[in-house]
Order: sequence, then C-alpha cells, then structure tokens
Amino acid sequence: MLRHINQFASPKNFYALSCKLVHYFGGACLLLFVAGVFGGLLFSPPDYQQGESVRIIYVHVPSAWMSLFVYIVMAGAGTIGLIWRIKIMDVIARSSAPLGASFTFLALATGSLWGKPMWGAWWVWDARLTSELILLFLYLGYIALQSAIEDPRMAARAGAILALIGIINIPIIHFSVEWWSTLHQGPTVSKLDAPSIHIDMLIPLLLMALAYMCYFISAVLMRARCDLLALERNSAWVGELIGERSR
Amino acid sequence: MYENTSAVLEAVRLKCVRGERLIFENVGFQLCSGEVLQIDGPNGSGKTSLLRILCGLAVAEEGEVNWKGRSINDDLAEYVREVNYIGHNNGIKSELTPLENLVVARSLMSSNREFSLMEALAQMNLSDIADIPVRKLSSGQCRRVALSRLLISQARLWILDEPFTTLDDNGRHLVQDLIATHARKGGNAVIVTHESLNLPEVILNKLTL
Amino acid sequence: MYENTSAVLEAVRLKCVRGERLIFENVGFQLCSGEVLQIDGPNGSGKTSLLRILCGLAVAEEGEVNWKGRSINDDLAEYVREVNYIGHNNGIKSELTPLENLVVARSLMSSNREFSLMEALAQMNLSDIADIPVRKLSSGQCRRVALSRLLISQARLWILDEPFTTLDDNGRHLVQDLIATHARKGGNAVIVTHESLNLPEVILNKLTL
Amino acid sequence: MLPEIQEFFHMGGYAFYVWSSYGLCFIVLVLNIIIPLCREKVIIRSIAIQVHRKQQK
Amino acid sequence: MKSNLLDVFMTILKRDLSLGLSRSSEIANPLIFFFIVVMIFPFALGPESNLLQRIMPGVIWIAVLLSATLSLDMMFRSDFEDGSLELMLLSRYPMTLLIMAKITAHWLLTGAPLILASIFLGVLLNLPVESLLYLFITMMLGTPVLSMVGSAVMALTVGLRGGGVLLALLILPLYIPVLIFSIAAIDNAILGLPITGEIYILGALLVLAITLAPFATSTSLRIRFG
Amino acid sequence: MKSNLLDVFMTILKRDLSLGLSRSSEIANPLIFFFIVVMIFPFALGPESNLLQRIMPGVIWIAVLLSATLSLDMMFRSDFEDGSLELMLLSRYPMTLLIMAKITAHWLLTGAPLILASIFLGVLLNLPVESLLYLFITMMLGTPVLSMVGSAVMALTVGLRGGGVLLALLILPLYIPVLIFSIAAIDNAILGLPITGEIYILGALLVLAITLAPFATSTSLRIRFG
Ligand code: HEM
Ligand SMILES: Nc1ncnc2c1ncn2[C@@H]1O[C@H](COP(=O)(O)OP(=O)(O)OP(=O)(O)O)[C@@H](O)[C@H]1O
Ligand SMILES: Nc1ncnc2c1ncn2[C@@H]1O[C@H](COP(=O)(O)OP(=O)(O)OP(=O)(O)O)[C@@H](O)[C@H]1O
Ligand SMILES: [Mg+2]
Ligand SMILES: [Mg+2]
Repeated sequence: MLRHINQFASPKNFYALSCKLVHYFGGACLLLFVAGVFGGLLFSPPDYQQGESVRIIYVHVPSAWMSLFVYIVMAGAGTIGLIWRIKIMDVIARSSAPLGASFTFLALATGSLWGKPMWGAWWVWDARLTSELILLFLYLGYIALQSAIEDPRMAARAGAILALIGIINIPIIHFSVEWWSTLHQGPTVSKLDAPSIHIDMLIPLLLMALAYMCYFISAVLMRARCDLLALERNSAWVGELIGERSR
Repeated sequence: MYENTSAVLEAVRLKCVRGERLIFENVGFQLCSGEVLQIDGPNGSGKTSLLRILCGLAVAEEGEVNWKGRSINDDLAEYVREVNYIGHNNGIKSELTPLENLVVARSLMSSNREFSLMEALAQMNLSDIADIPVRKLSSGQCRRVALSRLLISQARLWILDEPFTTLDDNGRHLVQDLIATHARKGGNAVIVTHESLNLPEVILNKLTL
Repeated sequence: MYENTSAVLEAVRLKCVRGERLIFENVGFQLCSGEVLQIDGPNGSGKTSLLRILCGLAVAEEGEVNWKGRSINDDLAEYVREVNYIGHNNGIKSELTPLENLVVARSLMSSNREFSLMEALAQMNLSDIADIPVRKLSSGQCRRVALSRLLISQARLWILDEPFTTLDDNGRHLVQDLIATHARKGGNAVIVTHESLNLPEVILNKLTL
Repeated sequence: MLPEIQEFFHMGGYAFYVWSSYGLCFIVLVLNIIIPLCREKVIIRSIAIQVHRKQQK
Repeated sequence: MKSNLLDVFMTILKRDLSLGLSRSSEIANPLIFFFIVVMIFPFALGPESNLLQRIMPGVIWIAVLLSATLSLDMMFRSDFEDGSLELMLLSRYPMTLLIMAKITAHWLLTGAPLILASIFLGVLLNLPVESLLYLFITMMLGTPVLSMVGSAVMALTVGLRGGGVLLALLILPLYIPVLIFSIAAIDNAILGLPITGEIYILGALLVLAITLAPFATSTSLRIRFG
Repeated sequence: MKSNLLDVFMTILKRDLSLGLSRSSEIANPLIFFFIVVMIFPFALGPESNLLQRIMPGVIWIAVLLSATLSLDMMFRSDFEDGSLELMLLSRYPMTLLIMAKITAHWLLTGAPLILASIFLGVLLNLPVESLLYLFITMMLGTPVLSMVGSAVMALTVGLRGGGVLLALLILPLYIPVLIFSIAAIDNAILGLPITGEIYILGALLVLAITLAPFATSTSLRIRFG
C-alpha cells in the first residue's frame, strides 16, 4: 500500500498527473467563476438592509472560507511530508502558503471594503477581524521561515512543525463570533441545518465557493510544479523532460 | 577492551551536496577495531561535512554509514552513545568554569566515572585554571577544555575536527597520545587534520578528499 | 621600498596583567626594516595579549611600544594606518560575499589600488567562490578571505595571530610566500604561530613567551 | 438600456466598495496564476541551459 | 536508569539556572522590560485612574507576553553558537528529557519572576482582589505554555540570521490564544460571570503544551541540524 | 581628503544597508513586530473602539519604541562578534565618521520604515488629522534620537555578558523623555493647546544626540576594547 502511494507520489508521476489536473480544475474554475459572478452581480437580489453592497459577499465569504481551509491543507500536507517523507506533500504545503496568504489578504481587504459602508469604519478591533489578521501573520511567518532556511528539505520540515503549532488558531477564528459578542456577522451560511440566507443569494455564493476551491487546486498545483522542477533539477527525469522539450 | 569485529565503522559511497554544489561523491572507507582514520584535503573539500555525516548530525544525499554492520540511522540514539564528536566549535559555555563544563559534559555522555574530573583537567594541564570562567581563557586553553572531554568519555568512536588548532606543541603531543592509547585499547578515531600524525603502534588509514 | 631605519618597531619591557594575573613581564624586542618576528609559547602565555598591545587595541600595564622611535600612543591614529592586524576572528561578515568583504576592507585601509580585488582573491584560490556568501564557506575558506586582506593593504607592519589555523598546505605556503615577499620589500611582520616558518632570504627573529 | 447599465455600475451608491472588492480579487487571483507561469518559464530555461552544458561536455 | 534520567535532568536544570544567574541580565532584563512597558502606559493614557484600573490586567498580560518573547532568545541561542546543542543531540539521553530541563529552567528564570512582578504591580496599582487572584491563576497556567511554545519555535529559528525578530513574528500569533482566554477569565471574574470554561481551556492548553512541546522542540532541533 | 571621507562614509553606509537588505528579515521583522504589538492591544483591552481610539497614538509610540529597541542589536553585535569592529577601530579613518554612517544606515533601515508604518496604521484606524500630523512630526524628531542614543549605549554593552541590564537601565532615562514629550505634543495638538514647547524640546534632544552620539559611541567602543 505504502509503496503504491510512494510510486504515485513520485515526483515524475506527479508532474505528469498534475499537468492534466491543472487543466481540468482550471477549466472548471473558469466556468464556475463566470456563473458565480453573473449570478452574484446580475441575478441575485439586493439586501433589504445593506442594499447593493451585499454583493461583496460573493467574494468576501469564499475568500474567508478558503483562508481557513488552505491553512488546514498546508498543515496537513506538511505533517504528511514530515512523517512519511513524501516530497510532494512538502512541496504542496510550501506552495499553499502564498495562496493562503492571498486569500487571507482578500478576506481582510474585501471585509474592510464592506465594513466601511456597513460599520462606518475600515477597521474595527473585532475578534474575528483581528483573528483573521493573526492568520495573515501566521502565513507570513510560515513564508518568512521558509525563506530564512536555505536547505529546502529542512525548510519544509521546519515549516510543517510551525504550521502544526499554529493550527490552534483556526478554531479560534471560526468560533470567535460565537465566543465574543461582535459586530461581525454570525454563522449564516454555514449553519448546515437551516441556512438563514435567501436561496437566490445562496446559489451564487456556493458557485463562487466552488470556483475558489477549483482555483486553489489548480493554482497550488502550478506552484508545486515549479517548486518540484527547481528541487529536482539535477535528477534524471527532469533532464529527460527538458531535453525532449527543447529538442 | 572492545570486542574485535571486522569493519566496525564503514562508509559506503557517500555523496554530499550543499546548496546546489556537489561536494564529494563515492566516498567510502572501512575501519576495523583499533584503527584510526586521518582525513585530509584542501580547504572546502568537505571534510567537516563528512564528519557531520559520520556522527549522524547531517544526512548524506546518497550512500550510508554502517556501525557494526547496521546503518546508523536504524538506531541513531544507540549509535550516538558510542560517538564523541568534537567539532570546530568547542561546545563549552563561556560563563562556566572548565570544571563546571566537564560536569555537564559528563552527565550527558556515557562517562568514565572512575576518572575524576580534576584528574582529567590536570592531564590537560588545566588544573590551575579549573575555576576561571572559560570566557577569560585563551583560545588554546578553551580548545584544551573541549578536548578534555575525550578523557572522561567511554565512547568508542572519536570524531575530531581539526583538534590541534591553536594548541601548542605540548598540547599536540598530549592529544596524539590520547588518540594512540584509545586506539590501542581497540577504540576508533576519525580525525581531520592537515598535520602528520604520530601514533606509535596504531594502524593509521588515510583518506584524502 | 620603505626607508631603512634601525629598529622600526620596538617593544620595551612590556608587562601585561589580565584580571588579577600577571601574564608576562619584561618582554621586549626590536625589529629592523625587513625583519620578521615569530612569537611562540605555550597556550595561555599571552601571545594574543601581546599582539593586541602591539597594534594598539589594548594598553600594556607597563612598558611601551615604539614605532619609528616614537611611542605608538603619541599618535595612535597615525600608527594604526601602518598596521594590518588579523586576529583569531576573521573580521569578515558572513552575509557578504568574499568580494564585498574585500570592498569594505579596502575602503577602510590604506590600500593598494593597483591590485584589483579579484586578483587578490584569485591569488588566494578563491575566485570560484568570490560570489558566495561567506556563511556558506568552510572554515579554511573563511580564513583565506580574511588573509586576502594582506594582499590589498599597503600597511607596513603585519600582525598575524595564528594565520595558519584551518589552512591546508597550499594555503600555508601561500601565506608564507606573502610574508616573505613583504619582508623582502622592507616590511615587517609579527606572527604568532606554533609552526616553524620557512621564509627564504628573510631575517627571522624568535620570541618565546 | 443605457441608464440600466449606468445603474448597474452605480451599485446603489456602493460602486466604489463593490467594484474595488471585485477588482482586487481579480487582480490577486490573476497574479497568483501569472507568477508561477513566469517562474516555470525561468526555471525551465535555466534547466535547459544546464542540460545543454552537460550534453556538450 | 530512572534515577539516572533524573540526575541528568537535574544537571541540565542546574546548569541552565546557574548560567542564567551568572548572566544576571538574563533574569533582570525581561523584568525591567516588563516594568517599563507597564509604566509607560500612564504616560500614554494620562492619569485617569478609572481607565487605567480597567485596562491594567490587560496591559500587564501584554507586558508579560512581550518580555517572555524577548527572553526566549536565551534558551537556545548561546547553546547553538558554541556547539553545546550538538553535544546534547549526540548525548546518550533522549533529547526530550534535556529539553524539558531547559524549559523548566527557563520558566523558573523568567516566568516565575514575571508572575511575582505582576502581582507586585497589581497590588501597587490597587487592582481589585478578583483581578489579582485571576491574574495569578491565569499566569500560573499561561506562562509555562509561553515557555513551551516558545521553545518549539525558538528551536526552529535558532541560528537563523535575523532570528531574533523572526522569532517574535512567528511566536506572538501563537501566544494570542493564551492571552485571549486569560483576559476573558479575568474580565468575567470581575463581572461575576462564570469562568470555569476559560480556566479549563487554559488548563487544556497547558496539558497539550507539556505533552507536545518537548517532542516538537527536539524534532525542530534535529531538523535545524539536518 | 574630504571627498575621501565622504567615500568612506558612503561605503560603510552602503555596506550596512546591503547587509540589512540581505538579511531582509532585519527590516521586515521590526516592522512586523510593530504591527503585532499594536494588534495585540485590542485582545487585551477588549473591543471598545472609543477607548482604543483614544490610546492609539500612545500605543503606536510604545510599539515604535519597543521595535526600535529590539532592532538596536543589529547595529554592533555581529560586527563585534566577527571582528569587524576591530578592523574599523584600526582603520585609517576617524571612528566617529564610520559610526555616523552606521547610525544613518540603522535609522534608514528601522526608523524610517517604522514612521511610514505608523502613519499607515494611523490612517487605517481613522486617527484625526492632528494626531497623524504630530505623530509624524514627533517621530521624525524622535526616532533618530532613539537610534543615536541606542548606538552609544549599545557600544558600551556590546559583547558584555549581562550587558543587557545595563542597556535597559542606560537607555531608559533617555528614551522615556522622547516618549513623554511626543505624546504630550500629540495630546495637546488634539486638544488645540500650544505644542511648540514640546517640539522644541524634541528638537533640542535631536541636536544634542547628533553632536554627542558619535563621540560617545566611539569612546565607548575604545573603552570596550581597551
Ligand atoms: C476586515 C473585515 C472582515 C474580516 C477580516 C472578515 C472575516 C471573515 C471570516 C474569516 C469569515 C469566515 C468565518 C468562518 O467560516 O468561520 C467571514 C465570513 C463572513 N463574513 Fe466577514 N469579515 C470582515 C467583514 C465583514 C463584513 C463587513 C460583513 C458584512 C456586514 C461580513 C460578512 C460575513 C458573512 C455573511 C460571512 C459568512 C458567515 C458564515 O456563514 O460563515 N464580513 N468573514
Ligand atoms: N578577558 C580576559 N580576562 C582575564 N584574563 C584573560 C582574558 N583573556 C585571556 N586571559 C588570560 O590571559 C592569558 C593570556 O591569554 P592569551 O589569549 O594572550 O594567550 P595566548 O598566548 O594567545 O594563548 P593561545 O596559544 O591559547 O592562543 C591566559 O592565561 C588567559 O587565561
Ligand atoms: N551552510 C552551507 N551551505 C552551502 N554550502 C556550504 C555550507 N557550508 C559549507 N559549504 C560548502 O561545502 C564545502 C565543504 O565545506 P566543509 O566545511 O565540509 O569543508 P572542509 O573540508 O571542512 O574545509 P576546511 O578545511 O576549510 O575546514 C565548501 O566548499 C563550502 O563552500
Ligand atoms: Mg572544516
Ligand atoms: Mg591566542
């Protein structure tokens, strides 16, 4: 079993497979995005309280969700890489970090852009907002650590440990709205049993969420491919691959 | 003193890459009980890197190191007890006195309790300064403090990185005697040095990187 | 190349006390133009302390150091320009490359502008690694970078504290050649080392502490 | 038709906030695609040069 | 063997304590820093004593957090630089044991004095008794967590250039949960609300840290020496 | 000769800047530390935005002070440890010149970015325009003083085991006035009171620091090597 996984996870096979995956998920992502954006901007109703500004929800909420999700992916992949020494996982963890940081940044920025008209300020020291900011710092710390350690193997393993320690913050961010009375919206969508959101808004939102997910998969694979090439530049399969291509 | 097997320490086709550069490749040797290996080579040829691989602090890109027939990575913790590594850095705390440093060192290693610490220091000509913080000692005196760890350890394999730097002639003789005695008792030593060693009655292998 | 006076550098009855301990007393010597002084002595005998006094970094408890007949403390700033000191510490920054380190060093010393920095590095066999941060170099390579300062300086008095540590044989020859050439041009050098120097056609004085 | 489009872009007075959120997202997401693409090119070229050198030797 | 392990633990503990005491700055420094940070506030906020009273527990906690961060440096840096850490990695005892000793020493040298200093300051500033009590309890639970999480992260950054502030960057986000729950406990206590939840969470964090930190630290150190 | 002096000044400046830039963490980290310190406060003090608004200028100044202190380490420590400082003392140029270059580099690498960051935070947090303006002015006057005083004290304590206490004790009496007058200026400005007094005092501190710091630093260094 383990050998099976190892074979599948050999850099060479992964490189070939990821090429296909990038295309599939990239295509899906494009379609979903178009559908989601049209749905969100044209076909969904304005909110009776927030008016048209509610349309920010279609970019804010998926970004915020992804910012949490990507962290979990990063920590998970890092741990697998750490324990079973699977190079691919190291690479995926490493490539997730900038994407996660981007999503976090987007959640913060779109949140601010939404907060200004809603709360009258770009920024309030609310628990969820601040903990999202911490998440950004966690990502930045991870990236800083990776760039401070030159040996890639060592960097990946150190990063995995850091990500694991930092995962304690994820539940805090998620539950912060419940634990502290805050300005920020409580769970509206993610209450699974009875989403308290209009179906016309829910559908584009879910479309966008899916689009983000597909985007993440294809983007992380693209990054991983680069890292893999750079890491394995001295190995035989890269030589063959590039040799064939340049011929 | 130790049981006599063939090839206690064996390095097989080691390869070392640092950064992007290949440092060495296909390096191997075998040491039987009681043999000493001297490693030499120009600056930057990878002697220090090789030693760190041998004592398990770094992992080789390829190849392996065997101790008594088993790869050292099988049971690193076990292997490490048999090793005494003294690197470029002395591994002593400059706030503590030589004696205090040895107390700590002894508690960390499989040490030779019969041998008193003061005796060890005396043998390295350090008894006068056993109670002066190391920070106030000269470079050669510091090196002597580090090397006095050899006296209190029961490790079978000594791995020494340029042990003679900043030592005076007396110090060099002392350390060579130590190594020779250790080898004659069946111990092993791997030593990086540019100087020629004088170890009577000891089989001295050489490896040039 | 330099004017020929008798006793360019003179130490008169130097006494050094560190902490409470007397390290040495009544140490003196005279160096004429073109002469080299080798200082030797057991560990902790005060060689490094003496060098630091000679180059003005420390002050002797008693006695004085004269340069061209005047006490060096009369015009320390003036004296210091004629001195090139390379101590135990290399005085190079580990983040910079060897080349960058030399650029900084050159701007600090009265340097020999004709001699290009790359030439200096090439002469020390460092041209391959001129652009790698020093932190990634081996100990001997670092020592070479430090010693390449000798090549670009116009200082008349070289003060070297164990210059050969961690150098390979080739490096030792190189540095000895440098010293010999410098002395034959009329320069002076004070060198602490436990090894025997081989400087053809140069007057070599010895001082044992 | 035209007033409708104008109204659409006006977003009920929230034009700045809405469009800059969408714009920002667009920019960041696209950047995250372009950067690895460029990097891949650079890496492949440097490896190609390396391979070429090896073959010449 | 068991008593042997204890022996080694005690030797390392003693060594680190005597090192810390001999560089007296290493205890005094975080303390002085702590007092400074707390004392700056009256300057920054003006002398409204109600306001100060209200925010003092928070300010004290922040100051503790920052000083704990600063003091982390002493845990591994010098051992890394002079090669002692390699010695420990190559010792015949499990690294986790040695690390536990080092963490204990670190807490005794920094955490404990900081707790005393906080209580002292609290009394000086006339904090209400509940505040004081829960300040004490949360610190007893929280500061060991700081030392332990700190040791793991410190092990990751030791010897890296610019490691000092990289450390701060990595570690402060990780300290924030401790801060949040401690402050919540104190605030609730003042308002007379139940606080068992927060105390439990702090306790859980502590247990988690005790079980995981030594392993995380020794793994990190091995990684750094790769 | 004069242009030569300028040359050397520029070389050292460039060296320190490129060192700082190459260890990019050394610029980025104090900045991030600064943001984190500011960010911690809402956690400790609760989310009352009025309160936070009121104390923000003070908090920002405190954060600047702390990050400036942390970054002092990079000014001499590594030069001391690897022997570069001895080289400089033995160079043919006056030490004061080299030190001026080092101080300038340090300020450019830490003080200037911190000022920008403070203003950025101020805007983000909706501080009133007066606060912002005087935050900027006081920082322009104050941060160079921090670098200079820091260099002198750092020079005294560099390489001393236990120098840290000394550092904190010596630096404090000199840093606190900068803080007090800056905050007084900002508070007065918000209240519409005259602030020329405070600004003059800050200016005087700056002039004093510029004239004395290089000499104090080079003397301290000579003493340390004596
Ligand atoms: C800088 C400001 C903001 C930040 C950092 C932020 C952050 C977040 C985060 C992290 C989540 C995901 C929570 C989770 O899945 O557990 C989220 C969800 C959400 N946010 Fe924000 N937000 C901000 C501003 C706003 C504003 C101004 C609004 C609306 C008035 C808003 C409405 C929502 C909604 C409706 C959700 C979905 C909640 C759910 O069902 O899970 N956010 N936000
Ligand atoms: N900072 C110090 N404080 C007090 N005493 C010191 C200090 N540094 C060195 N010493 C003492 O001064 C003496 C001379 O030291 P020095 O470094 O000059 O010796 P050395 O001859 O260079 O020795 P080595 O061959 O080991 O380099 C030593 O005995 C040492 O113990
Ligand atoms: N941290 C590092 N990163 C990348 N390369 C390194 C690193 N450390 C050393 N190297 C390179 O590895 C090579 C071997 O270094 P090593 O220290 O093993 O040499 P050495 O044989 O011990 O030399 P010396 O005689 O100078 O001590 C050197 O060429 C050096 O440039
Ligand atoms: Mg070496
Ligand atoms: Mg010496």
